[in-house]
Order: sequence, then structure tokens, then C-alpha cells
Amino acid sequence: MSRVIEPRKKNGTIRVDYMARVEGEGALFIKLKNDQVQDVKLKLFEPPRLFEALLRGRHFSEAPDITARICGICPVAYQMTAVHSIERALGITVHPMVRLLRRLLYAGEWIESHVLHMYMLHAPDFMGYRDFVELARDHPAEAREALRLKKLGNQIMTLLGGREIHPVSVAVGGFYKTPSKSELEPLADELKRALDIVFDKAKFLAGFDYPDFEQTYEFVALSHPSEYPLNEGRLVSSKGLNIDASQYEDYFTEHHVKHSNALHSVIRGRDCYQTGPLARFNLNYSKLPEVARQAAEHCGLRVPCLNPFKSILARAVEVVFALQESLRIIQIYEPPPVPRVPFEIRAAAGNAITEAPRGIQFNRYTFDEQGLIQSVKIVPPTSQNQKRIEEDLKNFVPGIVALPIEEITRRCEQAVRNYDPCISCATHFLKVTLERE
Amino acid sequence: MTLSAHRDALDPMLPVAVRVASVHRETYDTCTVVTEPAGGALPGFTPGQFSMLYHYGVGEVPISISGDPGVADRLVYTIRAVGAVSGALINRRPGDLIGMRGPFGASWPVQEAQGKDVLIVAGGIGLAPLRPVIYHILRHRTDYGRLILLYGARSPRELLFTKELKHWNAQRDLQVLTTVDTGGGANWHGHVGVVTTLFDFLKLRPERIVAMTCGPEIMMRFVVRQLEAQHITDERIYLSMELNMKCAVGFCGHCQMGPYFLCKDGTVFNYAQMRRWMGRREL
Amino acid sequence: MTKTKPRIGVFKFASCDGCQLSLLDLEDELIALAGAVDLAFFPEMSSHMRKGPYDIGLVEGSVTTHHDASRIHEIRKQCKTLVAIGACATAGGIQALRNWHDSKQWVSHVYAHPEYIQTLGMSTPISEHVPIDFELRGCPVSKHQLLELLSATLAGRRPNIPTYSVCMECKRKGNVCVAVAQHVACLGPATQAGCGAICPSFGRGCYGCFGPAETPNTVILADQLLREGRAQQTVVRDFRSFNAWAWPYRQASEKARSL
Amino acid sequence: MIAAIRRRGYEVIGPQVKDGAILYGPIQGIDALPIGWTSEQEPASYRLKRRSDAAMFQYATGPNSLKDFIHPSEIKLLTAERPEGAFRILPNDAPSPRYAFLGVRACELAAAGVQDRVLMEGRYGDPVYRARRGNSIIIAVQCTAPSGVCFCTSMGAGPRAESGFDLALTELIGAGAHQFVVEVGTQLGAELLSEIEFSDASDELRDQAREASRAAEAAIQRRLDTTGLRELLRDNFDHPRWDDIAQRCLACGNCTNVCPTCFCVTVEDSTSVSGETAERWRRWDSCFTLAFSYIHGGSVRVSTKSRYRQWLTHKLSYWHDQFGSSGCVGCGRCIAWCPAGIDLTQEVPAFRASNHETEGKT
Ligand SMILES: Cc1cc2nc3c(=O)[nH]c(=O)nc-3n(C[C@H](O)[C@H](O)[C@H](O)COP(=O)(O)OP(=O)(O)OC[C@H]3O[C@@H](n4cnc5c(N)ncnc54)[C@H](O)[C@@H]3O)c2cc1C
Ligand code: SF4
Ligand code: SF4
Ligand code: SF4
Repeated sequence: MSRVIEPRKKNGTIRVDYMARVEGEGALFIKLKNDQVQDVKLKLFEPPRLFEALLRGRHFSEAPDITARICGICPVAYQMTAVHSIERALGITVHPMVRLLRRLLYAGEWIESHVLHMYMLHAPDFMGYRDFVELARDHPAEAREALRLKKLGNQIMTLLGGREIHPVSVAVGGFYKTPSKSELEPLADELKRALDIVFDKAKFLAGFDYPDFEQTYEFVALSHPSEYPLNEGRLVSSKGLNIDASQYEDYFTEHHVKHSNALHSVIRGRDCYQTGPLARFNLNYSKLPEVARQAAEHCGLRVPCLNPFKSILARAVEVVFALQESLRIIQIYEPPPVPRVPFEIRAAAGNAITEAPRGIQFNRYTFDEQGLIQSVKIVPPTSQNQKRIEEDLKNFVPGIVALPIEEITRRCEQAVRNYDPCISCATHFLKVTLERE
Repeated sequence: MTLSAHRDALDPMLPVAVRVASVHRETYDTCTVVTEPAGGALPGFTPGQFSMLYHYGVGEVPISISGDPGVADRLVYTIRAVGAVSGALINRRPGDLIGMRGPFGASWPVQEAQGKDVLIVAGGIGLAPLRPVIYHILRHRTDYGRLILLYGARSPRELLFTKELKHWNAQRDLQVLTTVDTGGGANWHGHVGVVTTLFDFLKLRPERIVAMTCGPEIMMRFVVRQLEAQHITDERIYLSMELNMKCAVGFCGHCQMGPYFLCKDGTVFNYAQMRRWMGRREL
Repeated sequence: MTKTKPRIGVFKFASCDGCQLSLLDLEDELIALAGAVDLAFFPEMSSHMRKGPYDIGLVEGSVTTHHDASRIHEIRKQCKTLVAIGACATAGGIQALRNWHDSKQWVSHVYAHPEYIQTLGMSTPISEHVPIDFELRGCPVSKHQLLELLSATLAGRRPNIPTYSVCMECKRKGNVCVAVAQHVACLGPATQAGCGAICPSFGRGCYGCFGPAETPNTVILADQLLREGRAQQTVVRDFRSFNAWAWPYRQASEKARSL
Repeated sequence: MIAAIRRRGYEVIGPQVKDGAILYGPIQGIDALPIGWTSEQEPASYRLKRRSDAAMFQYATGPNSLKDFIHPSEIKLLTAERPEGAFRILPNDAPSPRYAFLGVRACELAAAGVQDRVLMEGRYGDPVYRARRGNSIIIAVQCTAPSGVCFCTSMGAGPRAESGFDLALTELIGAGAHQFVVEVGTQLGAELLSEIEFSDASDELRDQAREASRAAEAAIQRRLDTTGLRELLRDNFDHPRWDDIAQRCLACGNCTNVCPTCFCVTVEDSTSVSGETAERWRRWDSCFTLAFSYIHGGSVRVSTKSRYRQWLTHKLSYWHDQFGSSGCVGCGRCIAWCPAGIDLTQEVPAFRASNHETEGKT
């Protein structure tokens, strides 16, 4: 709400008490001393909703519906990670067509979430607008296309899950109901059309003025032998990590820091890392379909890309991927014999990692012989990126410290948005506070 | 019936546009809206009929016709603002268009009442559907015997048609008694009490009376009791009922009261028809 | 007739952001909507956050902190019409499950340093704190209903937001009743319409995300489910999800539990 | 036959297995029919069952009926536009669909007859209903497989259809033979029949067809005694049984929605965000909703008791006053599809058992 700026030469505090255009409630606090950054805190004060606790005693079949409510922007990510964990626990293998439909549903969410972030939340930063409505006034054609693209993502989700937010169809073992081939087919024309114009769109984004800012990151993403990762794969990093989901907790740990209602995640013995579109792009470039690689080329995005501001371009490339993947799935889809495979309930534990639009999400579930959940651990992408965001800011601010304070604040916010932080996920909105001593 | 056969062929759910000719404020929450044709002629009506009035984009509600049946090409409505549609309708200005379907429903017994004394008992907005009866009788004065109007409102500021009431009262052959339920206040020198208390001032010839009443259901029940006490037979007592209405042509089912559809079997009924049903809770 | 555009504020409490996201999901109408109203305070969409007063306040989320409990009073003062949107705001949301537990213990279950976390023991709907003018149900709200509410308010009409059961919509849609034909537990008869009967359309029972329908019959439904042989604890959980704290659902779950 | 009808520009609506039930929907050909399927129906329960043969029509009616097509659940009545201040009303003149219904049962024909009296034969006619009904072809199939909820025999509505169809088939499945006996109801029916191969039915086959109907009649066990029903319900307005039912009734409105004679609708006016266009929609309504009886200040029927009472009394009593017949044809849908399993054939006798007349009380 209030943006308190206390300009005092060289020393001072930048505070953004309530950061806009992010999902959830957070604040940013930066303390400067002699143009040096002393402290950066990304505070996530979104009130905690205690999902891990409230899931205990619920039946695992309810987990996809309940965990979806952690986040209205990426409910499918929660549903997917939950069903994969539970299916891994019970040793359930889903029908290949169900697997494809899940990829399609997830691709729908990627399209919706990425376009939302690219055009409605992040692009205004690059273009000097306060919001998408202002952008739409000056660039009506772009805005219309963006909305149409976003809608396409939502249409995919609605078709498969009944609605765009908190779809209802995902079940352990498959879906409650699978569509007929003829129900999916009408999407193909719109997907083809989107793929036809998407290069133009990429050019529009590539034309933005990108700050000259590169960092050395440890990128972490899933990697699958033959696919650009969504639901499955081993967890790999640019520094040689290569593990199965079951080893996640051996390698990653979470710290609870005072200033935040989210938990900070780090790699044991190392430090923070980056997950999300840029990480996936850098680590899985070769798995991208041709059309997506062309799109990358079109907007000048090359591996390795170390400029976090260019994550918006990585998102664009991923939208192209998601469109192409959706089209491919629709073309080869045949309804599975039953929407979900039968299975037996027993006491078990399982975990899984999937690629949410903002990065990897880890889940671990244990449940008893009746299927009642005993414990759950959920590590969403934003909490994993949170420490990395703070690091980026520490390094970014010195380069812009000569600028007027309003401008510093604006750019810091932009830098935070590189990560499309979903604070509802991370548990919780953003205040930027910059303090100079 | 004013509905010609060919209307059947038309879509009874399709309003026609009519133009607001003038709007007169009656009370703080009630206005009389006079409508005129906006292309084509307006249908005629008989006293007691109502129309479905549509306000663009807000909705449609049943409203009784309160004007003079002897005046062609004008349909007059007196509307009390209680909600969205009624509120929007009274805020129309001359020249505006509104939608109209109808008129629908049965008529007050102006034929049967010929040669008889007519007693009208109205409460609140209930005077609106009865005003056409008064106009009709005044136009055909020699066809009827005595005409008595008992009219009650909750308070003086809720009395409708006050100028007309005075004017009517000044006429030799029309007896008008007015009352208010409560208070009255400094400027009220008239009677205070519910409308049935006005019966004390009357000397009726029961065998000659045709009674017509409209107002809140509870009021009508007490009026009926009074009339019965005066030995007026059920068949000579007429009342107008009100329930939710969505179509006014018997398709929507909302206005059912026991075996009746108010919209096509009424809304005017005689008490012989209503006796079994009135006062049943949650009927 | 030139009208000044009504000013709208969108406020967030404990929630998943899904309900306010519904506004941004109105892809076909968003530009028209931004033309018809002034989105004066909508941080999720715009950094141009303007002070009240607002003509319409849309409140998402439930009250779970001391700070939020006082903030809602400020917001109420700022808004001519206050609308609670979504199950969190109208019933406390899924997070209201804590209301049956010791939430301190819950916090310590999730966080290593519970002392850093400030939260109330209860998650409560907006109406428990301030008077509200309208409720939009759902987890999440239906974007069509949200649009209907705004369009109706702009036109000065009553919104077509029925309070009857999901069954009404389900039947209009031509679905086959899943309770009768597949013998699955469905909360549709006791749940308010608005979603378009999504779950039964997907072959599963309604799980009650739109909360109780107009005349509470939840206890009767709970009895019915138990009679059909559904386990008591399962029936308790059936009524304890996104609208668990809504009184008729609470009644049903407590009745089932007490048996 | 299906092809012959389609050639005439009709959409064929026939039975098919979908979502766990046999229900009406558009069909392209004969293989869409529920071949080898039947249903088992009890209060609050409908179960699909496999048969051992390849019968096409050996099932009792499912959840939907002709009503779903000729009295559609949702339809736009008009659009209004407001170009600068004035406004214009545009009727919804989308052409009315032409349906050919296949598999229609006697009770459904009776129900359509009931709806005709409500929506077509009064002072006003509903143009939507009139057009759809007038445009339709009806190919009935004589019911030879009633279910546990059927009681058409009590309501004089079945199981055998004597009129109201263009053609009526009786499906006969014998050892090795799968035959249809056809009755012609109208000239149109005769024309349709002439376009397919058929031969005159032997007397023996005719007898078999009649026998099949007789067997169906005998198989119907459920009864509703209709003597004095009109007065019985009307005069037992305050009977304690209503309170008892209210303890079980969910007031969800399912019974009214599945009932093939229930016709009530609501009308909803809406506007676009910009306010430049407005629409009026008609939707199925139910006397079980609060809004149904809303007048300014509150609803008339607030309790569940009063709403169930309105429904049943309307069906079995007031309907006689209003339309000269019962409003119930004994199809049993409201019994099977009531999630609480409330069964009017069980409730009505309770009123008979202890007649608490309210007559005279006001
Ligand atoms: C035959 C008949 C004649 C009437 N004549 C008049 C008249 O001359 N003057 C007048 O002021 N009022 C009259 N009324 C009452 C008037 O129709 C209601 O006041 C009006 O419908 C309220 O609508 P609203 O949208 O303003 O109010 P809301 O309370 O917002 O009503 C919402 C909806 O409920 C329905 N509804 C609410 N109250 C009633 C009601 N009393 N009767 C029927 N439907 C209702 C309508 O569909 C309305 O749109 C008459 C009612 C009937 C049935
Ligand atoms: S009601 Fe549901 S969708 Fe809406 S904010 Fe709460 S959790 Fe999210
Ligand atoms: S059917 Fe029930 S649970 Fe499903 S979306 Fe609708 S209201 Fe929510
Ligand atoms: S009341 Fe029941 S049995 Fe009678 S016609 Fe309607 S649905 Fe069929």
C-alpha cells in the first residue's frame, strides 16, 4: 500500500510495503550503507494456512483437491505433485493416455500462468506501465492476443478439469473422467493459430530493454531422457546434481527465517539456487521441440542465459513448447479404457517432483493402511527461489544505486518479478524496504 | 377480454416498447407513470388488469393498470419502489422507453355490479388497481347505485391520490372515508385506525352491495370478516391476490395459489373461490 | 447521462488468490470491465494503488491474524458495498479446519520456529467481523457469477445468483445424477448452485465447494449418507472441506461425529 | 429407418448408454442404441444391467424425457439492445429444431399430452414448445420391460401406447428371432414405414406383441390408489405426514427436474458489462426453490414441508382443477432420482390411513 521512501544520500532504506503484481502478499526491505547493500529481505507475510497440518488425517484421495487450494495460480502443479507422490507410494502406473492428458492439463496451466505473468505482471515493468490496462490502452492488438493466448491455456484446463482454477478431474490413478477425442479436437485450430503468431509475440518481448545483469547460478530442474520436463524426470543441476525425487531431502534443506512466513530452501553444503523457466531452459534446451528452439533464436535467447531479467523470454519459449506439446497430444490422443486404474490401499510413503510454472515442486506423503495421511511435506518453487531473489538484489542494487530512489525501488520490484514469485505458494506478498544506514 | 385471437400467435413473452408520457410523484416512494404508444396503438384494458413492465436491463414486474379505462392510448401505472425493478421504473423520465406485455388477468366485476351499490376497500398501493373501477363508475354513474370508498394507509405520507380523494369526496354521490394506521401527526386531522374500523361509520344495504377489496392479504382477511358480519355473501365479495409472477400467461407456475393461477384465473377472485385458500400458511 | 465509474477495490486476506484471479481470467470481458469500472485498488494486477473510498470492495480470504482482524474494519469503512468473494471470505476456507484443533501445535508442525509466525487460533469468515452486503460463493468463485454481480450492480439490477441446490444446475445440464446412478457420495443437494455442476459433469460427487444451499438440509444429507453405509469419519470429512466452518456444514459434520 | 428420418432433416433423438444410464440423446445410427442393456430401478437407485440378448429397447425410462428437448431447460427468449438511450427488443428467432424421437414410452406420451395442455392448449401458447412439439416425429416403442419404480398402470398412462405416435414398435425377442411389430399412428408414420423393408405381421406376431404388453402390465407391482386423491391431498393440508416428509426431503428439486410433466420456469433478465445489450433467459425452475414464491419482503413457502406439499398436491390434486387431469403419469422418475429415496406411492397411503381434514379451517 504505502511505499515509504526515505532518500538519504548513500544510506537509507527502501521499503515496498506491499508489492503489487505478484500473487500473494509480500514486502521487500533493502538496507544500504555507503551505497553498499547491507541487508536484503524478501518478506512474505501472507498469513500461513497450515496445509501440511490440515492434511493430516485426511484421505490421500482428497489431497489433489485440498492441495490445489494452496495456490489459485498453479493448482495443477499441486494436484500433479500430489498424485504422483501417492502413485509412487502405491506403485500405481497410469495408462499412457492418462499420462498424456496430465501433460496436457499441465501445459494448459503453463500457458495460462506464463502469459499472465509475462503480459499482465512483468511486461508493464519493462514498458513503464503500472498495469496491463495501461499497456492495453497503448498496445491494444498485443493485449488482445495475450488475452487470447491466456484464454487458450484456460480452455485446456476447463476442458480437462471443469474450470481453470481448482480443476476437479484429477484423481489418484488417473482422472475422474477423460474427454473423448472429439471433445479435444476443437482446441487444435486455436493451438495452430497461436503457434503461427507466436514468433511475432516473441519479437515484441525481445524488443524490451534488458538490464545488463548476469549472475552465476546453480540452476535446478527436472530432466527427462526424451521430453522437456513437466511431470517426471530426475532432478539435475548445472553443478552436477543428478538425483531421484526420493533423494531430495538428502540434498535439500529448508530454513525458517524470522522475516518470512515461507521457508527458505537451500542445497545442503552449497547455497541457494534457481529453479523455474530459466533453469529449465538452460538445462533442457535440447529437449525443446524445434518450433520452441526457433522461438528462442528469434528472441536471441541462448544457452546458457545468466540474465534473470530474460526469464520472461524463457517463459515465452516455454509457452511455445506448451502449445506445441498440447497440439501433439491432441493429435495422438485416444481415450484410455478406464479413466483411472484401480488400486489397493495400503500404508505407504512416496514422493515426487514436478515442474510447476515457477519451478520445481517437491512433495512427500505418508499414509496409513486406510489411506489416511500421516505426514506431508510440500516445497513449492517460490520458497526455493526466495533466497536466490535476495542474492540477486544484493548484487543488482549496487549497479543502480546512483538512480533516484523511486527508480531503484521500481527496478528492484522488477528484479523480484523475474521469478514470478507466487507468494500464496511460498505460503504467503511483498513489501520492498530499502534501508540506508 | 381485450386479447384478440391473433395475439395468441405472437410470443406472449415478448414485450413491446411503450413511451413514458409523464411521471407524477404520489408519495415519497410511489409514482404514477403514464405511458403512450411508441409506434402502433396501445391495447385497451378492463379495470383490474395488469401489465408486465420491463425496464431495460433491470427486469420485469407485474404492475396493475391504475388509469381510466375510458381513455384510449394511455396506460397508467402507479408504482411503489420496493426493489430494483420498481425503483428503476419510477425513475424513468418523459420520452424514455419501457417494455410492456399485457394487459393480463381478470377484471373487477364492473358488469355484475351494475345496478348495485359498490363498496371499495383499499389498503396502501391496493388503491391503484381499484382506481379504474372508480373511473369507470364515475363515467357510467347512472348504471350503479351508491359508491363508497374506504381507504387506509400506514401513515398520512403514504396516502395515494390525495387530490383525487378530495375531489371524489366532494362529489355528492361518492362517499370517501380515509384512515391511517398509526400516528397521523400534526397535519392529520382524519381518522386513525386500520381500514376495517371505517365500517363503523357505514350503513350498508347488504343485499345491494358488491364489495371489491385490494391490499395486503391480512387486511383483506379482516375486510372479508367485516363484510361477512354484515351478511354480504361470498359471491359478492371480490379481492385481488398477489404472488410472484414471471410470465403472467400461466407457463411459469410461480403464481399458483392452490388450484388457481393468479395470472389467468385472477388476479381478481370472488371470495367463494378464495375462501378455502386464503389464510393458509405457506400455501 | 454520464456516470462516474464506480471505484472498485480488491482486498486479500488468507487465501490462495484464486478468487481474485478469476477477474483476470475474464479474458473476453477484462478490457470492457476496465472500461466500465475503475479498478482503483487491485494490487495483484496493478501497482497503481489508490486510496478509498471505494464503491465496491471485493474481499477475498479469511481472517487469521490480529492485523487482518483490524484491517477488515478499515476496509469496511472505505467501501460502500462490501462483497465477500469465495469460500475463504464467506466461510473461513479450508484453513478453517484449524478451528477444531490447537493451531499452535499446527504451526509448529509446519514451521521450525513457530515463534516467528503470527496467527490467530481461528480462521473466520469476513461476516464474523464486519457486516457484508453480498456473498459470492465458491472455491473459487465462478468468474461468470463475479461478472454477473458486477454487471448487475452497474445496471442497477438484482444479480441472477441463485441460492438453490447444485442439483438444479446439474439437471438443467442434462447430467445423470451420480448419487443415484453411481452411488457415490454427492453434496449437491445441500450445496449452493453456481459452479455449473462441474463435479457431477466429471462423474464425481460434489464436494461442496460452493457451501450450503438456501435452506439447510445438510443434517438430513449426512443422515442419508450414513444410512447408505458411508463411514462416519468419512461423512465428517465430507462436510469438513472448503466450507467446513459454514454453519450448516458444521452442524452436519458435528452430528456425524457425535454418533 | 433412422436414415430415412435423417434424410427428411430431422435430428434423431434416441436412447443410448451414457454416464451410467440409458437416456435420450442425438443418435446417428442403430449401433448407438443400448443394445443388450437394461436398468434396475428402486427408490434413489438406478443401475445399468447387462442382458443376455441383443435387445435394443428392453429397459424402462431413464432420467430424461421428451421434456428435455421440447421444453428445454434453458433458452434465450430475447435480446435487447440500447443504441443511445432508446432500446430495441429482438426476439430469439433461432429456427426451432426438428426432432424425431425414437423409443418413446406410453407414459412419456401421456406426459407430453399433459404438457400440451399446459403450454399449448390454454389461452396462450408457448411458441418455443409449440414449434418443437409441432415439428417432431414420434416413434414409440411399447414398453415390455418396466422397472421397479413404474406405476403407469395406476395412472392410466401405460404400459401400452394407443395413440400420440407416428409409429409404434413392439420389440419381440424370441429364440433366434429379433423382430419388431409396427403400428402406424399417422400418415407421416405410414410414409416413413414405406421407405423401409417390412412385411405384414402375422396374426401370431400380433398376438405376441399384445401378450408382451400384457406381461409388462402384470410386471408392474407398484400401485398408487387414485380414488379421491384430489380431495385427499387438498383436504389434508395440515397432516402431520408433511412434517415427517420434511425430515427426509432435501428440497434439492431433483424430482421436479426429472418429472416429464413439471413445466415451471423462471425468467432471468441480464446485461452485458457495458450495459449495451441485455438478454432474457428462461430456465427450468422448481417449486422447491425459495425464490419460486418470493414476493417483496420474503418467500411464501419457506419451510421444506410447504414446498414438498405444494409439489405433491399440485401434481395429484390441483392439476385436476387446472388442467382436467392428474399431473402424474406414473413414470417413477421422481422415485428413482430422488437422492433421499422419497417415494410418493409410499407417502400418499399415509394420508389415507389417517385423514386429517383441514377443510373449513382457515
Ligand atoms: C398482479 C400484480 C399487480 C401488481 N400491481 C402493482 C402495482 O400496481 N403497483 C406496485 O407498486 N406494485 C404492484 N405489484 C407488486 C410488484 O409487482 C412488486 O412490488 C415488484 O415485483 C417488486 O419488484 P422489484 O424488482 O422492484 O423488487 P424485488 O424485491 O427486488 O423483487 C425481485 C423480484 O421478485 C418478484 N417479486 C417481488 N415482489 C413481488 C410481488 N409483490 N409480486 C410479484 N412478484 C414480485 C419480481 O419478479 C421481482 O423482479 C403487483 C404485483 C402483482 C402480482
Ligand atoms: S475460496 Fe478457494 S479459490 Fe478462493 S481464495 Fe480461498 S482457497 Fe482460493
Ligand atoms: S459440483 Fe460442488 S464441489 Fe464441484 S465445483 Fe460445483 S460446488 Fe464445487
Ligand atoms: S410425479 Fe414422479 S412419477 Fe409422476 S410423472 Fe412426475 S416424475 Fe413421474
